[in-house]
Amino acid sequence: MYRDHLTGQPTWTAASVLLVALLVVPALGAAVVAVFPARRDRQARIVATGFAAVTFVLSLVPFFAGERAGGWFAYGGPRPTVPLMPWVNVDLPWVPALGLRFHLGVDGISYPLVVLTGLLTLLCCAYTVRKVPKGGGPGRTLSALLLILEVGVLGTFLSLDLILFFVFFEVVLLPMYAVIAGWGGSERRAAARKFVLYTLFGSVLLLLGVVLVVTKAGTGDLITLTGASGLTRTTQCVVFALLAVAFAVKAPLWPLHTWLPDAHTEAPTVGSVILAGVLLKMGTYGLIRVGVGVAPLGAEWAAPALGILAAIAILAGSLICLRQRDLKRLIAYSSVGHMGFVLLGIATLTVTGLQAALLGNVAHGLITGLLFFLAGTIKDRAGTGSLDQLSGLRETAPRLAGLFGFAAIASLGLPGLAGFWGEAFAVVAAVRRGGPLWLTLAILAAVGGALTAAYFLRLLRRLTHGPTTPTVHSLRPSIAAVEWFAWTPLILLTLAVGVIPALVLAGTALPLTTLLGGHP
Amino acid sequence: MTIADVLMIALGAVAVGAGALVVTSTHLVRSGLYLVVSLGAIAGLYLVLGAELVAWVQVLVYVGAVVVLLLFAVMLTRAPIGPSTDLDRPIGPSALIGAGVGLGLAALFADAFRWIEYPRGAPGTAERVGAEIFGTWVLPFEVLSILLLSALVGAIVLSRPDVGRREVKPDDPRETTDRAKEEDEEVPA
Amino acid sequence: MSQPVNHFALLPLYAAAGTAILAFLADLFVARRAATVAATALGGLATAILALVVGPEAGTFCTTGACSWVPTWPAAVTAALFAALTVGVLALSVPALRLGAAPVGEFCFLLACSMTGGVVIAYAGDLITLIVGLETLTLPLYVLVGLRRFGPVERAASASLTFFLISIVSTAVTLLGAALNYAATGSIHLALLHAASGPFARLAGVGVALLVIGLAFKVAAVPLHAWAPATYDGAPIPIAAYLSTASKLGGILALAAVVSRLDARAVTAVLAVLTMTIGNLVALRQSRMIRLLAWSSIAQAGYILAALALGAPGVTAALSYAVFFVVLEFVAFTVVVALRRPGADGGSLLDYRGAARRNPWLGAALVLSLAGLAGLPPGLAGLFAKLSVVNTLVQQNWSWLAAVVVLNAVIALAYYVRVAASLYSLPPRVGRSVADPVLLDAALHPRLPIARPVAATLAASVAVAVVLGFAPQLLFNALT
Amino acid sequence: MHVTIPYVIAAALFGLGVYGVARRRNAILVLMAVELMLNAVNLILVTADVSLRSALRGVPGEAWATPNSQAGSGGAFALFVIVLAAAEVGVGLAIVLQFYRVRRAVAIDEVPLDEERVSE
Repeated sequence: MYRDHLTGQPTWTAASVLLVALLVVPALGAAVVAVFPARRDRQARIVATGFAAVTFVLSLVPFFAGERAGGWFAYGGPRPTVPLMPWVNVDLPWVPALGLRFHLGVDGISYPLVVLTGLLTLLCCAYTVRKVPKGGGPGRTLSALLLILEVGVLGTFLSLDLILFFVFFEVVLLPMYAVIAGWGGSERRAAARKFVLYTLFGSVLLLLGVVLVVTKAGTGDLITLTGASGLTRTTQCVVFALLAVAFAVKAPLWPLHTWLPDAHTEAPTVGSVILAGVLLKMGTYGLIRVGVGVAPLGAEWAAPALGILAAIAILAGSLICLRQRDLKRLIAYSSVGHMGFVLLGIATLTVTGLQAALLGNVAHGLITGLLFFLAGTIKDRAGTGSLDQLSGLRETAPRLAGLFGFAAIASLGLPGLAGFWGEAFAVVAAVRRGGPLWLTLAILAAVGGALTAAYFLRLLRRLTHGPTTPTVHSLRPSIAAVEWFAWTPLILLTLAVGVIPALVLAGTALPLTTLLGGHP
Repeated sequence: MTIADVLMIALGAVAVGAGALVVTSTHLVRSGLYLVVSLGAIAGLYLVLGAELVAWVQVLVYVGAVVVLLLFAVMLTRAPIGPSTDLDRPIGPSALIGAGVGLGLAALFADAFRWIEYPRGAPGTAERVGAEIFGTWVLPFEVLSILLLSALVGAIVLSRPDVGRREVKPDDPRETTDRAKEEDEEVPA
Repeated sequence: MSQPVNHFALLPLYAAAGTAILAFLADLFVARRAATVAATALGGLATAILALVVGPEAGTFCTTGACSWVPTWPAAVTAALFAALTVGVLALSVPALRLGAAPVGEFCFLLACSMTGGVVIAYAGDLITLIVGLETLTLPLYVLVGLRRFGPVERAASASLTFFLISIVSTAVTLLGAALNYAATGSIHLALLHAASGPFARLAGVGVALLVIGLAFKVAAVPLHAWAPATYDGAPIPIAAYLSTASKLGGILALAAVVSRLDARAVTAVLAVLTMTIGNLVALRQSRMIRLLAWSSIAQAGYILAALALGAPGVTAALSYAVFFVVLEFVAFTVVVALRRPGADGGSLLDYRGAARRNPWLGAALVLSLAGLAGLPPGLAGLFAKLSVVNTLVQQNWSWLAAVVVLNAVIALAYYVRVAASLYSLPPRVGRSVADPVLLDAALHPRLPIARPVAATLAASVAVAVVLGFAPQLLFNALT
Repeated sequence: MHVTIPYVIAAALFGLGVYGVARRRNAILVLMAVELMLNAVNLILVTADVSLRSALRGVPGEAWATPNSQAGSGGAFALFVIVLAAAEVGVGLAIVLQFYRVRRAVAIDEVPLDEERVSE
């Protein structure tokens, strides 16, 4: 495959068809669902779920079908001649005038995120078959939008061309706006507008950075650019600054996070799940793949600042959470803290740190996805998200309370569950990096971790224990089949990743080494 | 100072003086007449500069047609014969802008051409200009015919509201939809 | 001086001028509305096809070293676009013409004359032809803007007068610029334009700046924009569509012809920054649909000017942006025509509340075009347009201007999103909830039938926008 | 002859035209001022023919490079401008008259430019 890339001759193997199909199937699904007549709304949502399921299955395939074996051993050669090597690769010219190639590929870094996206979209589509948020638009439109979001997110994770990356990065903007503004809560308009303006601000900086790289390096190909590229140090610093701010808005990193709580609070349940589960990952993934990969010198230059901001984010997120009175808002702010850990891992610029970041990414996607599903259910049934009116859940809905407790404990980072590894290794990586600065950051992050435990326990105490309020008393305790269907995979995966983190980390060490320019 | 220079200064003084009256006069009709004087003086300048054909066209088209059209406009809009009070805006920055543009341009020309004696070129007779137009500028000349035709048609259609008018004047929106149905050329969205 | 004329290269011009005559004759002899419109539309289509068939050719009407008629690919593509826009505007006008809003024959004739001017601009090789072409493009529009038999006649008349007065002043400024440049360098043919030397450099510089400023009136660049919103809003919607697409394209082509040969970077860059920033900021607080589109198109002209500020290297990006913009803007205007009663004006933004719920396809088309104008998917055409401008600016080391462009894109999104969202918003609650607001809304806003020509135009323009979105290389190839 | 003289006259006329356009409120008077501007342009074009032609022969002391000089086209250009002006005045008259018919006035201050006034 790599030779094909060098000669520029596109070859159509089954694997490259697979990559294109990963994007075409959900896009087709969205188109099909959009033309369904209004009275067949429910069938349309089932069809959407079918398309999402096919996409999910397709997203699993690269692990088995790709030419991974070659990729595993190809990294042995001397640096920096051996570039990043995707398992599956497709490379076609699209707009030569802009230097845009349709270049997709999967490797160890993107594979877990691709699968996570496929899974969460499937779960959300399935959830939407039964539950369409009230007061919004038709359910089939929501399903179609979820599929379009999937196209954008998968495209972002798959692109190996900088400009293509940017294009897909932009694709998610308006559909997510529509999901929040169309099916959200009472303040949805303002929240959606805030989301879209912040994110667009981020993406225009991304645009500048991308164009700058393509202009200076003469190519947008991420394989060529990764590691030691021909960019000067100054260019790398400028590029990294632009890209880091762009991704920090999306991730989001303190102090650019203010759009997130509003968006999460107002978004419908599936919107929150997708937003937290996959959209935020685009920021951190971009920072690893594009930021660190393309401008390693710039990353080194900015690493201390990034680390300090990450530590502040962890502490700020936790402290704000301690004072939150709204369930969804609390989970949203906890995301800020968790993403802080991820960014801290990235900021260390070590393989361990980046692995921690990847793991944290996936774990956060699973756990926070689950938390938002549960919080959405509770909010829907109780009619309020205020913690003051929600207490004593254990009395009326023990199973719901139990699940929520499980998710909260996973989120606070109990060893043995998915949340633990990412955060622990981020701290470890910071300690290993050495020096007073990184040690301080590690300690601050550890304190932040403790605060995380504190606010989640406080949340559990108020929510599940305590006297039953009238709101909770009238709450319907049973859990529908579709809800079980949506939640079970997340619960199982939280356990599985917690026990065997290698599920995510297998095959990441070598590409990450390449990204870091060969310094482990 | 040659005779040509003296002539040009004299004609220029007339042109600029009359031009100043055009933009300051409080009589609409008088403004039009001053315009005739100014344009005529400019035609004289063309003659001195050796552009005979342009001078005659200036007299025929500008003085003969354009100014007459303008005076027609004055009459058709029932302008008062005497002085009017509402012709001007408050002076504001307009004098400043006008003076700035004029002086700036003059300085620019003076800077570029200095006080240098240029020979009088071959006169721009009808023959020479004709050769120029039909040798080099045929294309815009032909496009100009389209332009003039559209100006003609446009002027007619604007000033004759009855051209192509249909009997029914559908102000009523219901009527419009009825008519649409009647014609049966609609497709539902 | 006599020389053979390459009539084959002139076919687009003959077709365009022939269309005007054909419209006139059809009205005279057949005197049926449908026949006149069909003849004009066919003529327009023939012009477009001929422009593309002829393609690049040897120039004609040449003197030493330069030609007045220069058929190149960019010229052919833009000429075809002028013709296509004319046909589109004609189709959009059909419902109003059916009601007798304007005399059909004269309307078609004037539109075809304007198209001829556009074609001439596209191929023009000298300043005289360029200015005459520009005037031929604009002059019929003074009339068409004011040609209104019912509806807000008063507003149409004042729109026409405003447009006329400002336009002739701008023509005078353009001509002064050309004259100063001629006095300093002695060149009129575009191919012979060159920078002046010695004592005449300053004179020529002022001349070029005045040329650019005069032409900037035509593209409604700030601070020379005041006429545009009032004129667009007063004109019938199809004519407003023509003004903001074809007329603007004419101005851009003329500007491109000048700035690619003469150095006008400073003045163009200043105009660009002012235009996009002020255009976007004022657009934020517009409450009428057509005015909003007008201000947004002012801002869009700023992005094009930004590319033109680079001089020759930016021309391809500017032209491709212009083509993308024109297509998307035309889609927006087409949807507005489809949503309004024939002959009505654009109305306020409130009139569009919930329109997409009643009319999902129209809503989707408008969202596509607004997203494209904002430079976001699904309007991929707009995304690539912005990308090409930013790309060119960064390549030429004008990153600061690229940054201004992209930051403006953020401001612009705010109002595009506002309009798009209001299309999908639920009807407002009227008093106490006695009635179902959705039913009440449906009763208050009956679904208007869409005339077939309008529907066809919409389908065609959306198809073009989508194709350009997925295969922008077609356009980039055609313009280089 | 000294070409500076007609050039300066043209500059003065253009300045007067600009003043008139800015100051006058009556549409017809604005048109007249524009005519002054156009005539200034014509005067420049015709004068440029003289200065360019002699420059070609290298008469003035300063050697200035006009490799592509199209001396002689200025007069033709001026004729085009005259015809353009005539066409514009023709249409302009019709527009002013239409405006007058509708509003019984020719004062352009009353042309509403603000959105507020329109939407009333």
